[in-house]
Amino acid sequence: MYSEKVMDHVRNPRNVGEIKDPDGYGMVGNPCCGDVMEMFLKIENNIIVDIKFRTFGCGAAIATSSMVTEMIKGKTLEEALNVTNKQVTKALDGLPEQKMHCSVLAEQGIRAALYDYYSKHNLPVPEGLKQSKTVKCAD
Amino acid sequence: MYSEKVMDHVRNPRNVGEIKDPDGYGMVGNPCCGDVMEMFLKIENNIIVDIKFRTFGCGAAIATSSMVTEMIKGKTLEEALNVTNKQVTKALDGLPEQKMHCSVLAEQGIRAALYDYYSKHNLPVPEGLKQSKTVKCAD
Amino acid sequence: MDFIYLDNNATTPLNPVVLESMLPFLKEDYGNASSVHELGRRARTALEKSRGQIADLFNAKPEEIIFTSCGTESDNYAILGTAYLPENRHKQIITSKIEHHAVLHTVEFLEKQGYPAVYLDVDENGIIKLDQLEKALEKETSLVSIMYANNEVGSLQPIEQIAKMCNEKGVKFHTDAVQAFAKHPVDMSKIPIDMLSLSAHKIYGPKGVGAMYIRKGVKLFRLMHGGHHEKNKRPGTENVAGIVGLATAARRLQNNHEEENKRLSLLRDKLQTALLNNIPDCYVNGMNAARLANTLNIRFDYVEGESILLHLDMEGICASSGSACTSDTLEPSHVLLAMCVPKERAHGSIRFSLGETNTEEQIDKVIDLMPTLIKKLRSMSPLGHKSNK
Amino acid sequence: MDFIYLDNNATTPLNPVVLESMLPFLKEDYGNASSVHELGRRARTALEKSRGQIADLFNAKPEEIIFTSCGTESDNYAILGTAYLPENRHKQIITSKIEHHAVLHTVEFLEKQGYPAVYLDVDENGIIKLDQLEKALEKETSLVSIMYANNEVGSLQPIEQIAKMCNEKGVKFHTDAVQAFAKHPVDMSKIPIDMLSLSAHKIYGPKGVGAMYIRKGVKLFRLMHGGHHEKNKRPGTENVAGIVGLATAARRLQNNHEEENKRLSLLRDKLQTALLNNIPDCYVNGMNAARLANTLNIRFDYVEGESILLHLDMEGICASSGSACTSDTLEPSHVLLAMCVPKERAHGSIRFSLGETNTEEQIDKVIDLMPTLIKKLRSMSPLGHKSNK
Ligand SMILES: Cc1ncc(COP(=O)(O)O)c(C=O)c1O
Ligand SMILES: Cc1ncc(COP(=O)(O)O)c(C=O)c1O
Repeated sequence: MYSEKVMDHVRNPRNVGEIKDPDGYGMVGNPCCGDVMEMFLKIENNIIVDIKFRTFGCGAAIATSSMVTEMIKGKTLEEALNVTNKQVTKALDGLPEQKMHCSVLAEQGIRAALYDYYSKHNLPVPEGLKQSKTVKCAD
Repeated sequence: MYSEKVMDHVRNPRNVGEIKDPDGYGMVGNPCCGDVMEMFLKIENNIIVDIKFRTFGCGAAIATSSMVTEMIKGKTLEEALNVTNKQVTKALDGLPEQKMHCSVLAEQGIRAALYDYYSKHNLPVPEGLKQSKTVKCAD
Repeated sequence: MDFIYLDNNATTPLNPVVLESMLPFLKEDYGNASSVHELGRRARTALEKSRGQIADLFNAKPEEIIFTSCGTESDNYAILGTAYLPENRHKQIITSKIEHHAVLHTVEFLEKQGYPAVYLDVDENGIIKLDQLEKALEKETSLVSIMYANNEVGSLQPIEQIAKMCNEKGVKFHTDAVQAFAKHPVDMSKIPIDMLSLSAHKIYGPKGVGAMYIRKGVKLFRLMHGGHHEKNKRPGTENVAGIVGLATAARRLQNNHEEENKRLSLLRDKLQTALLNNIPDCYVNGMNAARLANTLNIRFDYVEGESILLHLDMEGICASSGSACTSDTLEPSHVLLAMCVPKERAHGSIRFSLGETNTEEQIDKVIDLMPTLIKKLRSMSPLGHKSNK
Repeated sequence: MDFIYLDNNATTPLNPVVLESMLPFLKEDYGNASSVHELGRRARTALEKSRGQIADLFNAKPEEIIFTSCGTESDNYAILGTAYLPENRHKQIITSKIEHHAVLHTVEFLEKQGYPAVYLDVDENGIIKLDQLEKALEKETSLVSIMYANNEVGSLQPIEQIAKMCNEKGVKFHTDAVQAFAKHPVDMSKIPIDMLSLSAHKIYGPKGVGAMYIRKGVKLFRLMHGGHHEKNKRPGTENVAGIVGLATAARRLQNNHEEENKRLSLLRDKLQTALLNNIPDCYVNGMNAARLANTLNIRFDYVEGESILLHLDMEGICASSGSACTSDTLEPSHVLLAMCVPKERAHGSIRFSLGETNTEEQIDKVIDLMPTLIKKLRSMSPLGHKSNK
């Protein structure tokens, strides 16, 4: 079902944890769907110098979160904004069809954290960036 | 599918062949149905002293014909008339359901040959005995 | 790697004795059971012997057993075959909310075709509510289909009572006994079940073969058309090796079911107690139900099921998650939701289903491992602890 | 006893190499292909590899192959699945008079449900008449189902032409290729077949597993409901061992089909010539048809087929009769009747169907035996000779 790369990230997720006083923070997903992701960014001189994530989610959620943090660590904010879920999936050697929605979450998490950074620092928010929200479970 | 007894009669059919100038002769069945049987009787003092059959038919047809000749050889005509297809089937340790119709042919063959005997010798034909006929194939 | 296989409700290892019984029919006795020659007769003999053996286990007649390709086909045939009878067109069908998809999706399909359908609720232990059934039966009904034992939580339904309620109303009763067959023997001379589905691969038999009990006199509209196989009820060249394997597996298990159920429930209870004691915020789904001896469905707050599974997998431990993780939906298990487990908790549920290959050492290893594993995953989770942003 | 097995169109021996390929999945790799753990992934990998292998043989895409439980199920799914689509309700279906019952009875069933059905005639060689098809296609038609090769006489139908005729009219075309698969390769990129049925046990694979080719974009109404297996088209836990066996068997045979077809047709022709030369009043059914290399259907006047079979059986020779001898009717083979063989002669027909286990010595033994056997049976027969009463 999962590629070797995915399983490697599930086994050893990179950059897992939290950053105290992050410069950017985002939380996306919905616990009812079994998918919540938190993204913590440390930003210096327009560069993502540190990044951490936490996730409540399946193997695909863990692997895409982990992979996306690897892909944008050390990158400029603009570069980070250009990372798509497709690129993340490709870097993982693909995901099963029914797990493709998980890869969207990683992209959304990054964008939510960047939105947080731009708006907290009173910077102009790039077009298309919106504040993302986790939905509460309403059973 | 077939019992050991049936297979034994198929392998070694008893009383197969014909009797020249038989005292009673019957032919029943229908070649279109893959089932034709001839029965030859030699009768002395109301007793079936010899009996032969020929058959164009399946394993069940062969076995029931063979078995019925064994059962009535040496019997009186009244005894022979009382032999039913059920008894023949039972003596063969049963037949597959879809082959039960074949056992009817053996009984009919005997009865046709007996009818022939009674009528040829101007004897009163026992009740229920009718002349049986083979049907020609009309495709 | 030596696996610790705790996913026996998904499928079981083929027992070596069962395989042994199949091999002649995968080797020298390869005939088609419809052929008249010796090789055909050998196949036929084996087929009918197997049928008799299964019938005996139910105290039923051989002609009441037909062989199918799996539990799903049996379920479909029972339900569609009853509903499509001209006299049953558009009559109500009753089932439960916790059926396997083979039943649930079939009834949902019929509902779309215009058949009124009732999906009975279950209580928090996964047992259907008989008073609801009673009430639903007031409307003219062609079929009630209630599973014998649930595959996810193991809850055993009050089949005898259901059967009798249906029988009194003259309503046909089908039970999907795929998980219970040979583990909970059924005497058909005592319980008025009309149809029962079973599958070989849940009882240490091969995949791709199932069977149905169809009580004498119960009519079914054909699902498939073709040769005159299986009393004219199921066409297709019979899977002789598979059927022999099914019969061997069924006899083996049923003959030994009391002992094995006892052994399994001891192991299962040991696992259950240890996990409940050693891991905070963890709960057994269907804790107080009469349950299959081998099944433990347990939920761990703040973590997601599949991620637990994958981490167990890295240790060679095979289990399954309560959620339908291979389906296209994001919905958690319909069974757990019907038991009123909140959605986010349903997502954190794991099913351990034990089987004859499991040993106490294996269970001890799982007991050892789980607390650390859950702790690790919880530390990765945004839920359940306040993060200091 | 060493058998001389000449009933390969009924079913084939499981090839040892095929069995070998199945064994891992009957032993240590027993996982359910839907499970996320390692054992599940191994099953999934094997399953998808098999799918790809079968697809390759057709020059098709893996997602165009689904696995079923047998040829009969594939036939039913193709026909019912097409006919039941809302847009196809009560549209005409075209098939032939010589189809296997899995097709014929399915179409007859639909006819009873109000679907106009056309059963194309065949000539005396068992080949359908294309001008009749042309004409039938003038009426609005949802599906044409014509078999690739006939199982009783071996006649090969002009599939490519049929496919193109249907395609031009926008009518779906299904072919039952159970007897031809892997013996007569089909390139789906060249021939517009929409659906194709196949079965493992006719190509030295296991019983109880089949497959279907369904061209991308071709829709089918579901035959069964349940889990999301097989691209949501066929529910039920996959028979992994069986599917692996099917793929192995198919590859083996197709890779070697030219050589093996040649070998078989030499043997078959030797048998045919010898019987025709040595036995009076005997005729080959479908003598001048393009035929499967392995099939000889031959009739002997004045004797009944089953009695020949039973006598062959006593010598360890396994063959089959043209007539549907296990059915409840007295009707001889519908195929021979469609070929205008007179009824009583149809009853005297025997099918020898050769296979990879047959040797020239075996054929010689049959050639030796048959004349005496037929003579014996003819001497017992009331037909064909004047008796002196
Ligand atoms: C031409 C043809 N179609 C369909 C079938 C049915 O296949 P199965 O026995 O796998 O259901 C057979 C053989 O039985 C066949 O020869
Ligand atoms: C309760 C229940 N019913 C039906 C099925 C379907 O059985 P099969 O996989 O043999 O089609 C299963 C298992 O998959 C099951 O657990």
